[in-house]
Amino acid sequence: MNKVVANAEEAIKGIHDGMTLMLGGFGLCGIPENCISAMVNSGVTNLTCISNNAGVDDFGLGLLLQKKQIKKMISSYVGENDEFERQMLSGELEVDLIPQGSLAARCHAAGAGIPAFFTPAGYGTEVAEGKEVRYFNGKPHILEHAFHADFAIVKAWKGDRFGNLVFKGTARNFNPAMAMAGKITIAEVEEIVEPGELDPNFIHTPGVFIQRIFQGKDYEKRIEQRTVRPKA
Amino acid sequence: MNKVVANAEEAIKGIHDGMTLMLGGFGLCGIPENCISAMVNSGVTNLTCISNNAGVDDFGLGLLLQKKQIKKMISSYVGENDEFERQMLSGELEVDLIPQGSLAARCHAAGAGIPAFFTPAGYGTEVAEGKEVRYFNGKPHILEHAFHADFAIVKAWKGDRFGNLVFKGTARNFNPAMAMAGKITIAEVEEIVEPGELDPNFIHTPGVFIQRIFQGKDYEKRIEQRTVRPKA
Amino acid sequence: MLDKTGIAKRIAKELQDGWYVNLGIGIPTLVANYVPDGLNVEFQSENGILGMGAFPFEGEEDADMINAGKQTVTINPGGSIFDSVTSFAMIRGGHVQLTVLGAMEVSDTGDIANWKIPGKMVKGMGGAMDLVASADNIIVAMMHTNKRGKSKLLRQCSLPLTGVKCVRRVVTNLAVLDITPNGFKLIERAPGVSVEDIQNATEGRLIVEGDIPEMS
Amino acid sequence: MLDKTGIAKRIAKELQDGWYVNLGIGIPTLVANYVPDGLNVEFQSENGILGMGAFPFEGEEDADMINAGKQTVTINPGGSIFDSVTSFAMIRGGHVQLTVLGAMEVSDTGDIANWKIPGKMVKGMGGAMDLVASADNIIVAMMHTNKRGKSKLLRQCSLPLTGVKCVRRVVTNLAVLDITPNGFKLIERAPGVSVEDIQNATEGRLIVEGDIPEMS
Repeated sequence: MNKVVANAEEAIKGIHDGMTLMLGGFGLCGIPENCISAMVNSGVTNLTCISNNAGVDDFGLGLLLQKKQIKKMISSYVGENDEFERQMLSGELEVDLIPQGSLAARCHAAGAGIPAFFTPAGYGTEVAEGKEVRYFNGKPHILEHAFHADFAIVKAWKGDRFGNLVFKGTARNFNPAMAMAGKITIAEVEEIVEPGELDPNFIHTPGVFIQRIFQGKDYEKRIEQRTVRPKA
Repeated sequence: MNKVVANAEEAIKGIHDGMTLMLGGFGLCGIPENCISAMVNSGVTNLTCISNNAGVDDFGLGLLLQKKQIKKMISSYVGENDEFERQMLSGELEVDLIPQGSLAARCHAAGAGIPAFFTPAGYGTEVAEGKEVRYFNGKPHILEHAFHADFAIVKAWKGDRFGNLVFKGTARNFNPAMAMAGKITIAEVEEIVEPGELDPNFIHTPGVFIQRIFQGKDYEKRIEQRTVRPKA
Repeated sequence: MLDKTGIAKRIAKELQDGWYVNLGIGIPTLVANYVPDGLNVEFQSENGILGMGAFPFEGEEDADMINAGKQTVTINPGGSIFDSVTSFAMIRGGHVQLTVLGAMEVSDTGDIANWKIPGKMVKGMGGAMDLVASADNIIVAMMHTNKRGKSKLLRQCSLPLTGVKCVRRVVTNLAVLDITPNGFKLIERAPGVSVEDIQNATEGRLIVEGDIPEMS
Repeated sequence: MLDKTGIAKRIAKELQDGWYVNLGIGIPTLVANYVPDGLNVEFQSENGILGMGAFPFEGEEDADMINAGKQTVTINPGGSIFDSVTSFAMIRGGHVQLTVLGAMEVSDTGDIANWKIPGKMVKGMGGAMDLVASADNIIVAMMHTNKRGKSKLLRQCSLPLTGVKCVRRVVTNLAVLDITPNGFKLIERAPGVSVEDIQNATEGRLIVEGDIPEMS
């Protein structure tokens, strides 16, 4: 099992115009910075991106939005991005807003072979429009379907050449669920280690879900809200 | 947060005749030995037990079967137990057999607030009788409902007094999913450690799912099929 | 009348020992600062933390350790980190005992709107729809009126809903009110606020029964 | 004619580099012993292992480290351990490229029965129903006839089904056969076995086109 590719350019091979992508991350935390840069350079366009957020104006998915490479965003929260708002209000960009828990569960469901499930989230709101409603224990639920993606792109802390991944802190977020859901899943990691170095009992994402892995470089890891307290 | 109770007798308080229990484990691996013994002693009866297997004649859930404390088993595989077979064929014991993946997913769904989901497993078989069938991408699926339990009883390797759990090897199996699904979840562990000793990044079951925890004793950990190769 | 801190302090009195609590962005976040002494309460952040702690010391902030408001945070001993699927399993599965969140509007039947102003603002619902649809114990923390002085406690919400019949209690700068089958039931007045002040600021049905105590 | 080892060796030739493979109990388990040199194949055990390794050395067996057959096993470097939910997510989600399992009966439309003999034996389906309903590549490893000499390759299964229209290929002591819309298509004969032998032992529709090679 050797899934290692040289770099982000190699990793994104086969991502074509019009494809559907999943991208891990919450805000700017745990996003695949290297692959996003490589896609900005590749010029691939008309993308549908499933990602919890849309980056900020000049970082994360905002970089692809700036270049108008994204046709449609499927997200739960898209504040913090003026260019995004401009494109959305002008109609240049399609946007599907999805409750965050449903977004996570719909990605996971795709990876887990569950085509649809009932959830209470969104009942009685715009989100429920056109969706089947059913009561369980007297409580209304709506039927949500799995999301599928041509490529899923995730960012992990460490990985081995079998594709086993370990995430650090809250950079985990959507990455494990999306890793399961790509027809092809690309993992970029801060450090590639030898098989066996990661304790098999504490692997967050088993390698079976990963098709390509590479060691990224120059991670900026920008912080959106730097909140601190003074040292005592 | 202090969820520690003194022992198995304390932990099982409130488990009454006729209740539905989930019990973690795969075969005899990762089963809550201490709680099972305590229930044998308590004499609680008419139980519905959701557990992947039913133990062997003289260990695991087999101990409760011997004493006829179980009214109904919900399992995926029940070989390896003559007393079980006898009670089942004589009609003393009700048995619901569930595909293993559906069993795991139905426990998890209960804990995750998902009342029902579609799965391909069991379509066209006895398992699908009376269940809704729906096609997704041209493939038939059946609707399966979440399993709920009055108590879930799991066995972990280490835990802290907040209820955070870490499992060892394949003793993990059904334990994390069932831990999420009990109205009250009891965890028995081989070792209780101080909060903070378990790396927060590598906790298998967050404490939020656990209501009671205790350090078990005298684990037998019986092996069903001891397979070895000679030392070179 | 309460300021934002006062609202947070009042909500903190609702906390009970052993609870897991999810705090939304804004006023709700402040609640964490006023946990009564001796109570063990764990804060959940839906991006994947239980046992969220204080902000990090200057220079110790970690880009890989943020809360749902994208602020750098720490984790307390006994805390845990998990992925988004597990986080919302906790929420949807009813394992979180209290959710506190802000709102633009609340109706007297417990509907809430807080994610969208058509044609003006669409930031998205984030985790709010999952939270309000799942938990039994939803407290809204907000100002009683908006910047133009209009009531935010309405007969019916005018904005797109986040959830229906889900709010249990509302704590504002003027009052504490519970949602009942017949509307907002006034429970407490903020210091120096009269029942008439509250009536004037409440567009939805208001139930005033007996003497309404002032918050202590 | 092949013995059980021979069946396993033949199935091992189906393996491809980079595949994840789930092997059922019995003959399928033996396949792991005959992985062709130079191929990287990882074995999944549905109780929660990827990268299942050899049996442990005597004295090193660990009760917390078993496979789906409850045998003590080891894990290879690069392997991983996970819970039952994740294990069946892998299986149901189509992440496992090959499943090999035993059967009591297979029909010529690809139905399989292997979990129950009404009134006689009910051990349960374990993970078999999830496996056969999910994977595209299901190979059945079994004897061509049962102990009483009756064909196990049938027009229709008589026993309760494990899955419908799911088997892709059957490897028996007599032959390799693929399921096609028109029945079992004979692909290879076991050494020393004639087409007539296979015809006599096959109750379901058998398609014989051209010369049928003997296994090499």
